[in-house]
Amino acid sequence: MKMVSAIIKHFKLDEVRDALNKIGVQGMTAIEVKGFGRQKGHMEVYRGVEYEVKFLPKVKIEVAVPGNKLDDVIRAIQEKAKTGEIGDGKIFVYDLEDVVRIRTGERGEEAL
Amino acid sequence: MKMVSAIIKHFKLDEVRDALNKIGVQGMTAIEVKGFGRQKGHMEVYRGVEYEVKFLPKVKIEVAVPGNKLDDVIRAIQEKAKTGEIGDGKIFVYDLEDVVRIRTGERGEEAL
Amino acid sequence: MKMVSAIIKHFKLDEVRDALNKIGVQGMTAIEVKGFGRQKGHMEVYRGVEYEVKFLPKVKIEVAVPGNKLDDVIRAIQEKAKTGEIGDGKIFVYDLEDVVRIRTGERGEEAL
Amino acid sequence: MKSKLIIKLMLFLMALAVPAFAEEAAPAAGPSLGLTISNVWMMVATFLVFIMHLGFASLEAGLTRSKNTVNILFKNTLIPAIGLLTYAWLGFSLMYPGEFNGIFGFAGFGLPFPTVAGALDLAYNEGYTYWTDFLFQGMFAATAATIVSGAVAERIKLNSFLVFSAIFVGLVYPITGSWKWGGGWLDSMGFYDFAGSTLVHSVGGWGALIGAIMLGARKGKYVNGKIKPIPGHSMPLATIGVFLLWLGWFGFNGGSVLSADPALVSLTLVTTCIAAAAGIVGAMITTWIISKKPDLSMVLNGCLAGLVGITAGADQMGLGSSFWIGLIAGGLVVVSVMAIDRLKIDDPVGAISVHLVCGIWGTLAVGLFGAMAGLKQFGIQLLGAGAYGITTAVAATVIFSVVKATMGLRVSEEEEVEGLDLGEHGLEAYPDLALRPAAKSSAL
Amino acid sequence: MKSKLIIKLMLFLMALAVPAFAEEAAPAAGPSLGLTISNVWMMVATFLVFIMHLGFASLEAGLTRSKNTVNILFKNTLIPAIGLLTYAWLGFSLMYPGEFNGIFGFAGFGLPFPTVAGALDLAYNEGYTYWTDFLFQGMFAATAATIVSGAVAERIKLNSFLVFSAIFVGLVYPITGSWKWGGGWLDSMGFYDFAGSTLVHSVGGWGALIGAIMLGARKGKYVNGKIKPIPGHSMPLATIGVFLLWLGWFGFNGGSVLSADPALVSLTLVTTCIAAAAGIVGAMITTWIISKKPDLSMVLNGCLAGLVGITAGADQMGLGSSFWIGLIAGGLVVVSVMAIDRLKIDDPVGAISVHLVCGIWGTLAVGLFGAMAGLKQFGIQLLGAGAYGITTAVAATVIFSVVKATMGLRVSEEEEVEGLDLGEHGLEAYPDLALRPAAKSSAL
Amino acid sequence: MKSKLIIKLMLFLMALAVPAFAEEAAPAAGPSLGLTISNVWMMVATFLVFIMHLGFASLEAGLTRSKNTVNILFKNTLIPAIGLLTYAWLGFSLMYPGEFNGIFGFAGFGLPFPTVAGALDLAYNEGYTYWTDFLFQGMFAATAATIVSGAVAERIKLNSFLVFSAIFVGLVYPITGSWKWGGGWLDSMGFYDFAGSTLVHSVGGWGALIGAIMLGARKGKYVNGKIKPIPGHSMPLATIGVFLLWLGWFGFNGGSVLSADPALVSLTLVTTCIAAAAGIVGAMITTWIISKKPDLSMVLNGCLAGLVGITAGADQMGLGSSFWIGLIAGGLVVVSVMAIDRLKIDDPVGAISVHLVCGIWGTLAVGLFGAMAGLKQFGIQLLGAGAYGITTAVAATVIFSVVKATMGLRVSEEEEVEGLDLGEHGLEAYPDLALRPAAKSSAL
Ligand SMILES: Nc1ncnc2c1ncn2[C@@H]1O[C@H](COP(=O)(O)OP(=O)(O)O)[C@@H](O)[C@H]1O
Ligand SMILES: Nc1ncnc2c1ncn2[C@@H]1O[C@H](COP(=O)(O)OP(=O)(O)O)[C@@H](O)[C@H]1O
Ligand SMILES: Nc1ncnc2c1ncn2[C@@H]1O[C@H](COP(=O)(O)OP(=O)(O)O)[C@@H](O)[C@H]1O
Repeated sequence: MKMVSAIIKHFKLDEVRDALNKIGVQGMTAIEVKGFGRQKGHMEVYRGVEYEVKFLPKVKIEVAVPGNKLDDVIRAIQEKAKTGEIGDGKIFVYDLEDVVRIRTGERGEEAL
Repeated sequence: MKMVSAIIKHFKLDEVRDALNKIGVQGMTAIEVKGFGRQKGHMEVYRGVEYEVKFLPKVKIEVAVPGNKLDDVIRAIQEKAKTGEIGDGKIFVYDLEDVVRIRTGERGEEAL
Repeated sequence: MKMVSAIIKHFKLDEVRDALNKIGVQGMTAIEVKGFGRQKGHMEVYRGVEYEVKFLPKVKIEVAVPGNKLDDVIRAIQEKAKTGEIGDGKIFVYDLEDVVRIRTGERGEEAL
Repeated sequence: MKSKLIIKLMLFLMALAVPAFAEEAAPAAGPSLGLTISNVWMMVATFLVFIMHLGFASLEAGLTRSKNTVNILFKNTLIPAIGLLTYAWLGFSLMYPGEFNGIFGFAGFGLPFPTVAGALDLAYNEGYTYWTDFLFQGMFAATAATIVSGAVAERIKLNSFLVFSAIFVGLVYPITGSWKWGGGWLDSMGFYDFAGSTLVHSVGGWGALIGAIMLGARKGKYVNGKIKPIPGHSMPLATIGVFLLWLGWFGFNGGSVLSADPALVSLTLVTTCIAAAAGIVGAMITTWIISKKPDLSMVLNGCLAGLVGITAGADQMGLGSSFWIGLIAGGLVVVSVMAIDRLKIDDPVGAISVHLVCGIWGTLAVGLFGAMAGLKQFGIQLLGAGAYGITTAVAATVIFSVVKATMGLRVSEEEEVEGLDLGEHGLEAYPDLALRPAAKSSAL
Repeated sequence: MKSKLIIKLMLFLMALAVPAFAEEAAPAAGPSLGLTISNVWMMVATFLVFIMHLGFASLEAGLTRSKNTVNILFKNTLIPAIGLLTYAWLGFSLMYPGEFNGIFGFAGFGLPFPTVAGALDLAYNEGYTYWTDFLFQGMFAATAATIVSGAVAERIKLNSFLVFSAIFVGLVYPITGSWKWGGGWLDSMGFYDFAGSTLVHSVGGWGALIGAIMLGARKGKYVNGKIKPIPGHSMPLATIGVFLLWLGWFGFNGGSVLSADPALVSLTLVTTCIAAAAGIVGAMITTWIISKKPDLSMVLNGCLAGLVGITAGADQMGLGSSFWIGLIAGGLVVVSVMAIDRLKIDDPVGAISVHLVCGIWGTLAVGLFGAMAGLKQFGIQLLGAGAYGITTAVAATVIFSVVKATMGLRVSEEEEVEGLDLGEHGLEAYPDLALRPAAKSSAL
Repeated sequence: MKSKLIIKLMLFLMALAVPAFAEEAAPAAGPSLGLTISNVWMMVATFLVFIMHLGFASLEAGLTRSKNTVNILFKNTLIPAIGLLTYAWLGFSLMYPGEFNGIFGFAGFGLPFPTVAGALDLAYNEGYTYWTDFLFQGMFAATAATIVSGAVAERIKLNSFLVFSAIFVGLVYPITGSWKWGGGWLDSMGFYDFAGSTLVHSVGGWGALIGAIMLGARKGKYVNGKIKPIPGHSMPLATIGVFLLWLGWFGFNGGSVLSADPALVSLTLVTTCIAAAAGIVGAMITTWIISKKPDLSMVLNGCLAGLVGITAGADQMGLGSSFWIGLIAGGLVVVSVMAIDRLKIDDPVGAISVHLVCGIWGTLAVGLFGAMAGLKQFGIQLLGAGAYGITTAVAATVIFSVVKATMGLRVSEEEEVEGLDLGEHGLEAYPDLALRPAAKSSAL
């Protein structure tokens, strides 16, 4: 099993979720994060002093998937989250050793 | 070493933390997340229009543990976080290559 | 590639980011978390009743790095985030199987 | 009609009547200038009492969790609406029935206002018109229900609370109120309650106490015999609430003079402010000693405690007496909040301590301080406080029991955990702002 | 000069004039007591209308997203400033030109105030001084622009809005206002609008409607033909806003009596409050039936709906009529909000429903309820509402079109997504508080 | 007693006295109608000044970080309490000692109020009763301390601040105040300060300046010679604060007429509002030019700047003068905030710029604009401003130094980082709402 963790723009979350649903992903977890990267932060002014807010709000989604679905999932996210502009985000893939469904105690792919 | 990451319901956090403490886990990190899964979201109404809020508030805990404690930790979380109803959450297990305690520079299991 | 995930104190974030920038790290993601560990929480009093708030606010940064930069990154974080007092935090290292840049579809170290 | 005051007013109104008589000689006689001035003052006082409803709404919302905020705001918006409507239809005629047996009287449904030649009778009352009278009293009435609202917050069913409030404001408050302000039996006995330490605050406070007991504590408040604090979600909101309440009290007490009599009104304002200030200081000292850290929520309660404490005798006190009444009220409220908590009666905003405990304190203080002090008066005050206590407690118990038996009182456990905002209203108070786990568990 | 009232006032002012004459015999004649009292009352009314601007700011900010809050607060701080300044320079002289042709008149730039022997002419108007008059009317004027602000929120360019507002308050509001309150053609015809259901609220409402249509909906509001709710970010702020507006209405309606006449002012306050209360109840019932869950935002709108509804005839109604006018307004606003949404006109705060729909309702209600009811009056009311509607709609269309052509109306899509706070002001409303993804996407 | 005004008042009061004399013929003479009206007005003014304390609390809390909000609310709740109590016990008798040497006088502890036959002497002052006088002045007094609070926010120890405030309000403000309003030496010289640009605002502002300098900047404000902005945590709270302050200013300036004189009071209200509006516009233009983005926090300061600027001469100005005084104040405050920041004096809310800089500006403006303009007057105004400046600065330095030496002034670095709310109070302002890292570091 793999854990796919993607940093995306907020307003893409709906589309990404729907696309993942369509290819059979039934669950995911979203986290509010701040991203720093090639995309410039925005300038703010407060009482005559300008400053750059370097970290930009992004949303991170974590989706655990069976190994055979990995490519579909990556493709779905990449397609739907893409705007073509700097700051679209990244997808990270980790190996997932085990999964447990708390409610039932099921383990492994069963638990997804 | 393993990293155990669990999505649980908020009101279970106290119990889970205490149970982990009892089996010798001395640290953990909690993160506010939103979960989407089999559990239905709730309907809200605003100015006559109904809509479903699909992501539900959950808390994610991350606990780094030595390999030999893994099973105890999983069992403790699973037992304490369980209510038996849909949405209890999941436990994910990753391999942890290294750990550093920032204060001292200790590495590996020493650092936990 | 490795994913370095570090729990640090908020007021150290600026310094850590600058240090990482200097050694060529161009991106990172920051997440607001609550930490529980050896560091004591603070006591609060509300309407005559005292209670301990056990989880303390921390910030977690996630930095994906090519394997050859791992040691530099760990060293930079450890040096800059250190105050020498309990609660300075920890650095966790995971193996990262793949990375995709959403904007371009680039993969692997290219995508960092 | 707050009849003890009438003697004092006589002198003032007689003086005002002079130009009024003069005008009657004028071709088309209009209202006297004296009436016009006093009426302006009473209208201002009405506005100030009105804004207390926003004060209560803010305070209650501030001292409870964000997951129940919409529900609290909803209740506090409905209360003045229901209060005014029932008071217009029923309450005013019950509270001021005119000549009656001293226990129960009723002047008829709706507002049977006095007219002369088709227009409002302006000689009705030299201090203000009938409309002003109604509106001022109507704004008062609704406060009694609002007091209950705070104590039963975060767990009572919305519709059950609204039904309780309607009955409480429509029947209990005006009938008991008639005993004193309507010129009833307690008034005849010499019981004194200038602006309502008992008639408004204790009455509301008893409702709050009975409600809090019958509902039981909020889930998670008392766990394994230990008290777990549940901090309110917005201290700025709570502070705004208290300042607005203090502002409102200028009208609550100042308007209770029922005329613009300069000396009497301005004295009342001064005693009111001194007591509020002393209440703040009293609570600060007490909480600083007990908790070592000065607790803002307690100091806010202390301000209100001083205000409630001075209310029964605001026109009878000198500066020194006002100071001591307020200071003691400020200390009392802190001790009372802690004691009630230890009794496992869960009162999220301290309504019982502020309105009931300090309401009784203020009522008794009339027998201890100021112009009316004396053992006999103290006895009468005690009797009055007791009579209101027993009656209101019984009435509240009956209403809450009937409501419980028919509609149920408490929301489901699931709804309570999830928050009444989603459960009752399907709406969040702050949809944009991330909530801390703290809002859901006490662990973080 | 709200001339219909003048007859009623005559009697009152004549009575007040008696001591005034007496004083003229005194060595150094000062203002009459009657003037002094009425002037105090009118100043109090002015303060209350002033605080409505905070009410509007709070309500509008509360019912929109936190990413646009700074922008909304900015607009609402500028509006009273611009409103007062343009009204002083231009508007007051346009609205009250004295003798004129009934359609357009102008008394000159600045404030050409009447003087006698170098000092303000206190015989100018027995009810209040020229300064008080200007300030009271000036506070009114700015509210018309504020109403528009709510409907165009979250997408209009800041400077475009400010330019629109200045023209709307400086020209459109006073010129149309002169037709009735300035003694113009609609006044001569017998059109009645006591405190501005039409002159203020409908006029603002028409501006709101045109603005909302010309701008189009907020991004994400209507997606694939489906309505996606965009909840406001702070219900406490919205509730504070509505309570302050109700408070302000005491001055809005009570001050429109233009004197401290005790019976008339106090009756007006009572009808105003009964309508507000009934509006709350009407909206609660309607929303509870339609949505099954009682919607706080609708109930808040219901309160304002009742207030707007009673405004045209607040001095003409009895209690029963006020109740029905308010209750119907409360129901109407809920239905209207939902209907306008289904028409894909995006009005974040419900300004069109509250001010335009209920403004028309209130204007017509004068022909249906109360002392003036009758078919002929109803016809005149309809005519007046229509005349204001056509004129204001055309004027607003022209101004918005010119502004659109020259400066542009709407912020860039990127700025809208990012929020106007960063785009227009480079400042966040709550820099410390974490925002939910919800603030950015509707998904979470 | 703001004695310059007395001549103007004479005429008014003489007129009012006519019915008063008439009444004395009546069997039981009560207060005159003139007194009754003016007293109602002065009480309303008192309420308005009272609500300024909520305005200050909201503004200060809004412009600082959420981790210090409880502390700020606590201070601002305590200040009116301490202010009123010390003013009752000490300050009022120091400020209005009656006949005295012009520099220092004392009428005795407590409130030695004038009585006739056991009751309050209503002939004491034709404009209002002694109680009203005390309460109005007492509300004023506390504002001086509040001004300091803003500048020293986020780092001063709670108890040190409370001790400073008590001494500042109890001694410094009333003694210096007696020089002008008590009829002291500056009054004799012809110095003019209608409602306190100098006596209240500059005095508070000097305290603010000294406090900010002695405490040093907040950690993280000036890093390696660079200014790092620390945005306030809630713009809605700040905006509410400013609107409430404007509202309060109706009483601050309008009440300073010390009677209900219709022409004088209403003129004062108009000049006040025009200056506030012009201040908003002035600040908007200045900040839009300098920063390219219009800064809400500056515009809010601009409103207050206009108000502070007009305060010294609110009764002396025409509309044009008010406009220019306000507009310049609005520009001045923006430039001043930026300059003071560059001097590395850390004033989180801009108190020094608003109250000190614009207080001086307003005081001098009396010599430049309006009825009193002239070189000689300008010189006297300069002298007065200087005399107050030197005295207050020295006094504040002494008090702060003694407090520093004995109790310490500044919280520990750890407490400052963690926030004073946890450090001093063990309580958070928003326990439910997640805080951004931004609240803790400036990085995010
Ligand atoms: N090395 C990295 N480690 C972790 N997160 C990263 C890294 N680089 C970028 N990110 C995340 O991805 C987001 C987008 O990256 P950015 O460089 O701005 O644009 P792009 O991905 O289009 O090149 C950043 O805001 C950050 O959250
Ligand atoms: N595939 C997944 N990847 C990541 N998180 C998941 C996944 N499936 C579920 N979750 C998380 O677990 C939570 C509970 O899942 P859900 O399907 O609602 O109930 P249950 O675990 O009882 O079957 C979700 O809210 C989500 O946060
Ligand atoms: N076993 C663990 N798993 C996950 N996070 C941990 C663990 N132990 C500590 N942490 C995180 O590191 C932070 C600092 O740990 P703490 O024990 O307080 O101090 P130190 O690292 O200096 O020994 C904690 O607040 C928590 O967020």
